[in-house]
Amino acid sequence: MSSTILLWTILFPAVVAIILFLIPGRIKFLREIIAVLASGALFYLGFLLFSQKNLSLVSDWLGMGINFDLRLYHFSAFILLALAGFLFLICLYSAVKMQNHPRIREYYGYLFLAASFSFGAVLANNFILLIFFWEALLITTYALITLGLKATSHRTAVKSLIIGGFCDFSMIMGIGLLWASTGTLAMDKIQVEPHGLAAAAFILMMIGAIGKAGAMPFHTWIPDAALDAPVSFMAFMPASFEKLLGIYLLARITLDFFTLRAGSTLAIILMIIGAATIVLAVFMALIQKDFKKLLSFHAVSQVGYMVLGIGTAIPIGIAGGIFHMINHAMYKCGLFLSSGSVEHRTGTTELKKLGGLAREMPWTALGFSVCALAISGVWPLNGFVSKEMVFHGALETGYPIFAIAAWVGAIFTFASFLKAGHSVFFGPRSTEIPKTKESEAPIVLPILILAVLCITFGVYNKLPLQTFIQPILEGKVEAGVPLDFTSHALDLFNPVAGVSILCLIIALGLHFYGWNRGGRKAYLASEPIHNLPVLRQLYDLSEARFFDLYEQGVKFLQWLSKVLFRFIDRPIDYIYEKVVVSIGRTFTGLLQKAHNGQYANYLAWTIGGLVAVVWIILELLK
Amino acid sequence: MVFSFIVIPLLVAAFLPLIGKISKKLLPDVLTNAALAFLLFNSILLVKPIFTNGFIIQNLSWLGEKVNLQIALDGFSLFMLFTISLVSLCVSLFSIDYLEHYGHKANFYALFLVMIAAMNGLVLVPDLFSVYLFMEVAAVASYALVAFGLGSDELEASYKYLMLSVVASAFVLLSITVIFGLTGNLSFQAVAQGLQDLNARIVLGVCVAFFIMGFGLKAALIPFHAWLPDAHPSAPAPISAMLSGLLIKVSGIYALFRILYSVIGLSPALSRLLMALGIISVLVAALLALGQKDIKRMLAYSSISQVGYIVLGLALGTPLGIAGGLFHLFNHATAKGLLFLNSGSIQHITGTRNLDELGGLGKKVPITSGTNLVGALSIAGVPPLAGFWSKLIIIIALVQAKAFGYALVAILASILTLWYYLLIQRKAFFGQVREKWQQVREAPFWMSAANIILALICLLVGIFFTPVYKTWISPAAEALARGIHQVLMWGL
Amino acid sequence: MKPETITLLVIFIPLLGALLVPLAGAISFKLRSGWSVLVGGLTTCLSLTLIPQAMKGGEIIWSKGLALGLDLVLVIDPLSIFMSIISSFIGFLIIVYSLGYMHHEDHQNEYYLMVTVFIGSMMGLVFSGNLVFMYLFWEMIAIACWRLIGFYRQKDYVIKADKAFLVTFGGAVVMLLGFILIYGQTGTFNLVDMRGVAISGTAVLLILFGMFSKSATVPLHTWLPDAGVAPTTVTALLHAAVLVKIGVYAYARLFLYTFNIPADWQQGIIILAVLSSLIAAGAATVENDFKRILAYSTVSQIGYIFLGLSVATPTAISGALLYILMHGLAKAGLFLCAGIVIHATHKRDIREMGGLIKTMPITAISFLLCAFSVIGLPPLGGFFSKLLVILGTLQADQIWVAALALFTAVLTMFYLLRVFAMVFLGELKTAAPEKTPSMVGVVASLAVLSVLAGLLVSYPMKLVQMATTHISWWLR
Amino acid sequence: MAIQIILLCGLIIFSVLAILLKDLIKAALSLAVASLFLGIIFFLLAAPYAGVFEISVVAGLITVLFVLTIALTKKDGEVKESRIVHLAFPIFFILFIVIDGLVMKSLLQKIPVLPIGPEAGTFGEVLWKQRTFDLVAQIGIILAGVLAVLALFRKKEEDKDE
Repeated sequence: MSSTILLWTILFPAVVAIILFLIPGRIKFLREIIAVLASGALFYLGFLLFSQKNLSLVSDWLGMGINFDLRLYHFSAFILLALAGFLFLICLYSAVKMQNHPRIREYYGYLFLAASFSFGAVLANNFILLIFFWEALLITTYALITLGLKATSHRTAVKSLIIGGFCDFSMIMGIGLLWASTGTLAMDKIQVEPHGLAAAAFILMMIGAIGKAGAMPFHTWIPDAALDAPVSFMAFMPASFEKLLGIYLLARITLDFFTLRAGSTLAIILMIIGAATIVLAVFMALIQKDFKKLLSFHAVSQVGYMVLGIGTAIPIGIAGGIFHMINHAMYKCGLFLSSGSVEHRTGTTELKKLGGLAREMPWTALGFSVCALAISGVWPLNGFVSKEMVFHGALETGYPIFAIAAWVGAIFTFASFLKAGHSVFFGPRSTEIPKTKESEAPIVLPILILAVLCITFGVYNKLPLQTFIQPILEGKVEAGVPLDFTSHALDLFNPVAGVSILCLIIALGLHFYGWNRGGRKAYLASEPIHNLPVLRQLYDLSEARFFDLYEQGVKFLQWLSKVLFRFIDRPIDYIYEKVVVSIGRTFTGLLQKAHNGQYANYLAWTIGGLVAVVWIILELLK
Repeated sequence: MVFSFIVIPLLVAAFLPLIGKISKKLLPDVLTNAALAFLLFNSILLVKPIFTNGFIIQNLSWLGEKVNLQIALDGFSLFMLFTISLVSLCVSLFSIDYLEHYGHKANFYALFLVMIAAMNGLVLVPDLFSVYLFMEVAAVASYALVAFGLGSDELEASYKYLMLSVVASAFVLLSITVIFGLTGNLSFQAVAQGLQDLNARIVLGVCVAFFIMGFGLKAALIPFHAWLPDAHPSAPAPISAMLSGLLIKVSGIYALFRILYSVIGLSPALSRLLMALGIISVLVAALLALGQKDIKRMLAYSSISQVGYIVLGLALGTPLGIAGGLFHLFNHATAKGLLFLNSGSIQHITGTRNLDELGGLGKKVPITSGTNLVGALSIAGVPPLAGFWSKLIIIIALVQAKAFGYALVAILASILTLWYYLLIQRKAFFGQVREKWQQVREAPFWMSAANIILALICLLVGIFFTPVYKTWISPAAEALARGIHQVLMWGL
Repeated sequence: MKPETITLLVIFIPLLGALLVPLAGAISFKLRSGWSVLVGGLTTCLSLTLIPQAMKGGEIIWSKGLALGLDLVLVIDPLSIFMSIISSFIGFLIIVYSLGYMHHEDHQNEYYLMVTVFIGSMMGLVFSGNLVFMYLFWEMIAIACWRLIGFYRQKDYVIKADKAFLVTFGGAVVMLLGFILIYGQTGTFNLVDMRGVAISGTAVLLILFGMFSKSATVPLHTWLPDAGVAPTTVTALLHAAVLVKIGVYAYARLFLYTFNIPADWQQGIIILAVLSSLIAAGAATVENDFKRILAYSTVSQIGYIFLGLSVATPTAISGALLYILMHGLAKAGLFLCAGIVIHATHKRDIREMGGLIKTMPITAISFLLCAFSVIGLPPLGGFFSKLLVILGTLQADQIWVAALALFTAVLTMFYLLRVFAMVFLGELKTAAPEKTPSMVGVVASLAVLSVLAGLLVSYPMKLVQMATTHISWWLR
Repeated sequence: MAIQIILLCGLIIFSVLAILLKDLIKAALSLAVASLFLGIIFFLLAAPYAGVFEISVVAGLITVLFVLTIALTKKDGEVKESRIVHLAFPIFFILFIVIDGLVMKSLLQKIPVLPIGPEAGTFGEVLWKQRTFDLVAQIGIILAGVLAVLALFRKKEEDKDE
């Protein structure tokens, strides 16, 4: 297969995007058909490329070592395949869900553009090319969020753009430092020890990666977007594409570009970020009253596991992190899609209004349940496997605190999904919504496919672990370390798994306690925790966006701008407007006063001048 | 041929009052302009002989007997003659329409021609006392011309002018007398020769000081400038143009530097003193101009400032400095002539010269506005107009002579210059038309024509500065740079 | 035709053609418009024909001796060709846009006269290889700008015009003094003869006054926001495309291409550039006047260009040169969008606008794309320029400077999106339809060009690379 | 000697008056007197040429003209008819002619000015043989003076015409 196929992998979705953009809004079905077919073709292409393994394409681009350099190898092929798969599912789903959206033309256009950029980012083998595609995704993200058509959509879109921009600019800085220190931009040629400037480069690039993945503190636009953006966007971007890309890059950073040692400062920083993300986000998720928002906080929380796993820098942890990435993409995508399905039929996602939909929407409920259990890490689903690997990895680093944090996360994850599932699909049928029925097949089908995948990846974890994950780590870890993680993947009988299961039981207990306390209303199940003394205040502050770095950052920017404007720019202008003019006026005024029209005065000057001239000349002659 | 520069205007002037009885307007207009056009033509014809010979000496014989009527023409004088003829022709063209409401054109033209004859004479004579005499002739004519409007302001200004001018003349005369006493001669060549052999530095120094004061007053160098801001604005616009454009240069700068360079010889000490005077004038007058409300007063102060530049260049004494000073003299003559004529147009159009009352004329009187812009930018030294090149040359010369401080002040003053010219532009032309001036119409034909000619000169000299420089400036500068050798080789 | 002939034509067609504009205007309205467009178009086409010469990489020196060594020297090399293409092209687009925008204004003769003089002088400046002629064209541009800024003749407008003229003229004459200092040192004004000459810090400082005042860099920048009173076409020409690039171009031509400047000064310029960028971005965040925001944004972006040139690594230089192109396209687009909005709503305060995306979608989208380009988001052109500048800065070990520059980029994002949100989104406050096809067409084509310039960046990049290698060759 | 001192004192006093007086007419008159003294001093100091010039041009003609014009004109430019003017004009005019005539006569007849030079002779000789050119200038001055009179008095004539 010619290596130009790589170029076409990127160009094809872009061309499709343009075609879809050009199809007039009035023509029905054509757009959906093209989209589904094209994404199907891409999915097929993904398989094709995955079977190819190694391809590379280099051509001149900007000069100075900035080449148009694409490289397909195992890892990128895997991510590419996953991306194409999710694109296909989203297209399928959107065919019905977004059918009547007023800006449907743009929607598909942006979708495929985003796909194109993502493929580019995955295939890039030159940092500049990478950042080109990487940052370009910001625009599609921005545009897709505005398609939510809510009053606050644009605000959220700007938020995502600025946060993303900040992260990407950090990454540019990191790349720049890396380039300055190594002298090359080819991604497969760089491998440095993270010391000194390189450590700074590591952190900066890491910010770029985890920022894309949505780890704390760069997550705050995601919960907002959950309400303001189309739900299919949530399934598409924060749930799947961005996680895949962000963790892909994080893995590349820690495995390829830098040699991250287990237990080193940088690794610990990464783990702290992971652990903090898990715990803080899950606490936020727990108390949410909106289905989509709850899911969005989980989308943040789960990133913590991936970051934590990769941060352990221990093969099993890394593998767990990467595996968790793909697992998370599947079940979170499924969860968002099922929330979309509920929204599609009922028009709302508020937990309070929903209830007992399982009978009317059985397939959605089924899909949701499987995915929810997977995310909670219930045996034998995929979430269980990857989380166990992360726990193992975290424990092996010798800092059990991180494992504990991860377990705390597991407790509340399950608790919140119990709450969500209980409120939406089970329990008594809500009276606030009219009778409804199951969504159309194109909506349900993707959910079910994802649910099935969750089960498959859990039960037959050998398949993903051996075909996808293991080759990534080959050659990247010290010799002799076992790379077969399947042995204890579904092992229930070890202390780690025991603790995990204990966590699930605690979660169950918490839920039912809260449910009872809340007058048997499932959506109030989290209230006991919400109302705990200190937590309550923290929750309130966080509702007021006190902890939102973006809000604080914006305030800082506004403050800084005012300072710059009032204390630097205006004073400079004052010099031109007032100081210069008034100095001129003063001198002129003084001189003008001297010219009072008196002849005697004038004559005096003349004579005085003469005397001075004579005196000077005589002085000079001496 | 050279003699015609003095005789023709004098003759015409003598007969004009009589002719004025016959024809009040047409004949005086035609005669004056024809005479001046002839002079201009004449001066252009003289370029070639000067180029080949370097100088021309002419003695007039009368009835076969050689009378002691001698004139000397070199590059410097020719340059001045050309400038005088050019600007005065434009001024007289302008006067055709402008003088309509003053009346008595014949008288006006007669005085005007006397003044020109005197200036031409001053430029041509190789004799100290004759210089003084012609200076006085020009001055007398100018006193009357300043007061030509007969308003009380005009008379007061003219009186002040006269009173200060007389002081200057007295000192010039005194100095000439002393030099005569020292050398026993008055012709440039003999005096130059005589002074070389003489060791009387102190006395000579005082003489030079008197010259500086006397001619400096004529040239309106600060602190001898006070008469100018009253006199120049009071005169009718064409006369303001003549005074600012030519008279201060001829009877001030030409006389001073001709004597200093060609007769006495410029010592470094003197050069420093004059440069200091020049730079003070540049700066102080620029600041003064900034505060003026009356267009012509502002222009008058601007003249002082620009004379400062000219003196700065000439006093520097390097060939480049002299060239720059002379070039600026020419450019200032044309541009300031233009601006004063232009102020006349404004007064003709609106009846006022007060900047605060004017506004937005640009749309109504495009020619006046456009030509004013050209003149202003030229004086301010904005390329590609002529004034830019001369200022550039002066500043280059200053930097080459390591006079960085002077260069810096000269540069900064040119910002001030632009500032006050922009004030004129803004308040008079470049803005919204005031209700009051909705009905105004463009100045009459000849006024506009004179403006356009001068504006074109400013522009074209800027664009084709090389030929102008080579034809006019460079021979003049060489003549001055040769110092006293220039007059010694005349062989009178 | 030989490149020399083309260059002379490129300079003199607009300069002499300008003189015919008022005459054409006296005959008929249409003739004048046609003539202006013809002159602009011809200039652009001719400068485009110089591309092969640029790709050859060498340089051609053409000179004509004049008095006092003030020779007219033309340097035809990739850098000058690059600049001339950008300037003439954007100038041309702006003439076309003006056909609609200026349709009902008074003084159109003067307007087109000044615009063509502007373009011609710009061409002259770009190609001149003599300091004095550089200054000459520099000031001719200042005159044109002055008339154009005060075009509407309101009292305060004219005051602003005067301010702009005075500040730039003041800076320029001080720069002239610097030139003359160099002349005192070398005895020539001819840049070709002065290559590699080390000049003193004083001369650098004096020359910087000129560059900074023309390119509106802190602390000589405040005239630029004030100049926003001009017709929008003019501000586009002034702020975006051409005028403010003059100082930058002069920097490249003088300090990179010709002279050796002391290292301390270079460091000083770097810091000033990045601070200028930051301060202006701050001011842009605070302002509420549509055009003032954009003007401050220009000041901020110019800071990047100066940064790129002053760190003087090949990456940074090519980034800066690319920046000239990308910023020219995008900022012209932004200003012209602002023009359409202001023309339609008769308001300038963004707080009084809103929801205009509903009535003028093409303008809104064009604005957004151009804004993205200015922010530096791929795949738009602005991304590459900003990226290369910052990477180049890092290569020169200016880590904190680069960090500050990136921080400014975040601020840029913030204020441009704020403008977009306040003008085009939210509640519709003043319904106003989009304007004439020529205006919207130009805006849209600038937006599309910004996108294309990003996607096909390798083509302009080749030219930039030629220029950079040319410059870098002299550096060594 | 005493005469000279008196003259010098007079010169200074009147000069100062000319400078200090705010009334222009009085100032001009003082100037005329001062110039007169100066001319006489020149004359006594054997510098008759300068003396003539001073008296004829500065003290005489021009000052008188100015006194008259100033006197004729009020601030608003209207013509002011007063007795003093009628008296002053003839007086000053006659005075001027007398003094000028006397001085010229004595100069032309007996004073050997410009003693240095090959052909020392009477003033007339010098004037005609050596300094011919100055004659042209003198003609010019007289012409200028006459024309100035014509110009500055035209307003009066106009008023009479009306």
